[in-house]
Amino acid sequence: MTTLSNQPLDLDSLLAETEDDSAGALVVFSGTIRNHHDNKSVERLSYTAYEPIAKKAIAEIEQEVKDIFGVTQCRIIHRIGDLEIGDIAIHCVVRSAHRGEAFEAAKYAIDTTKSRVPIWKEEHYSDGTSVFREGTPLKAD
Amino acid sequence: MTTLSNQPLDLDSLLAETEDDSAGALVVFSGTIRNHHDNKSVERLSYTAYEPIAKKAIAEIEQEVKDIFGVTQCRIIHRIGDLEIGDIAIHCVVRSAHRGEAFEAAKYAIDTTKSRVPIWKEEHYSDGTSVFREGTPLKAD
Amino acid sequence: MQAANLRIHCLGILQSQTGQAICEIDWPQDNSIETALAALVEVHPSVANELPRCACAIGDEIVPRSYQLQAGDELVLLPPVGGG
Amino acid sequence: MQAANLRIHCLGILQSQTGQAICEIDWPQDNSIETALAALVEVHPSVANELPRCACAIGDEIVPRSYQLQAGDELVLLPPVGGG
Repeated sequence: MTTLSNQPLDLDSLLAETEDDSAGALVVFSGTIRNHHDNKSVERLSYTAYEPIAKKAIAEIEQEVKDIFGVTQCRIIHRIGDLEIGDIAIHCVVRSAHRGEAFEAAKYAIDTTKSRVPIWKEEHYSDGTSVFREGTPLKAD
Repeated sequence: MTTLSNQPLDLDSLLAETEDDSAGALVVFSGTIRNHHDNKSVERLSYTAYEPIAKKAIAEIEQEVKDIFGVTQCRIIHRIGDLEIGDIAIHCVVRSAHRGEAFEAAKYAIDTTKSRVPIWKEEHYSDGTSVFREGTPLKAD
Repeated sequence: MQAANLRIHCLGILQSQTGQAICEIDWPQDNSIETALAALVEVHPSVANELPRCACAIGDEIVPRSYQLQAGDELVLLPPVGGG
Repeated sequence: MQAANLRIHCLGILQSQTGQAICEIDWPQDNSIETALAALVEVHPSVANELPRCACAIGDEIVPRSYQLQAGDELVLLPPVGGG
């Protein structure tokens, strides 16, 4: 199952992958590239990853989300490479019997992905400058 | 903008309607027909609505969600008629600059729609029986 | 006024209890919703349990039970809701 | 061992600070990551501020700084992360 991709992300295929007749609730979080950050005008973003650990970490988070929240499905996919305004950087898809845990689980999935997966984003501004966004230090296990 | 439909719901058109370059967070809640309820095997559901108030109430909730949570986009669409297992009964789409309020807003949107919009669901079970699901009394304003 | 009938729209479980989407009763002499509901229960006793939890609407407005029915009004009964 | 070089993969902001995806330094005599990082700072002083917040990895494992480098290891430096 794809967890990192350098191609535009396709939500439909993730929805198809997670189809589940026992699940009445579907929550999707998608992160898209917005046109501003801290009052600066953003032109594009470059995402890079350390793939060997990023793929493993995303798979672990998917399993952890299912274990902690008891949801039946959790899939996360992150795009890497150069993204334009409006492009989708990440999809998190959660399905469960009821909606309460689906919301909790999806929020945990994105929060944890942002803080535990070795992916970096460099923001390129309209004035020609670029900045790596402040991140969360990874911990040794 | 369509808030009630007797046709299969299309998420893509709702995503297109709400496109917003200032919004980095997208949260979607979708309710799908699941194959069981209270240990009974569900075969299909029929949704009915009192359309004059249902359409008005959904439009009010969309506005309320934007006002309360400061999110830039909120769209809700509910399907009515006969639905099979796996069919989508409702989509709630929220977009905002950041993800925290997007999750809160989407949860409020579905909770409020369930409790304030005159829509009823009748569950048809495999044993031939059917039941109107217990609901929330509407209040006079 | 009193010569007309009052049309009462029975939605959700009320439709299945009365077997009818619309019930007609004599126009209540005092124009009150309470009197109309009492008359509905006489014809369809099965709705008695549900009625206290129903909201009343005229057109696209929910109205309190103190609302005085006007000529041309059709009463809409909205049982407890639960879409999604 | 001491004859070989240690390859250090500089990711994210470290790559932009060093101008290189991979820096090579002399294999640390004591096989320690700390010694390797000190040598990296000598060549690329700009990474000094970032290094304390970086995690170290070998292959697909994050390792503590106490890890003893083995023949064939390449050190991967992971600055603070923030995808999404």
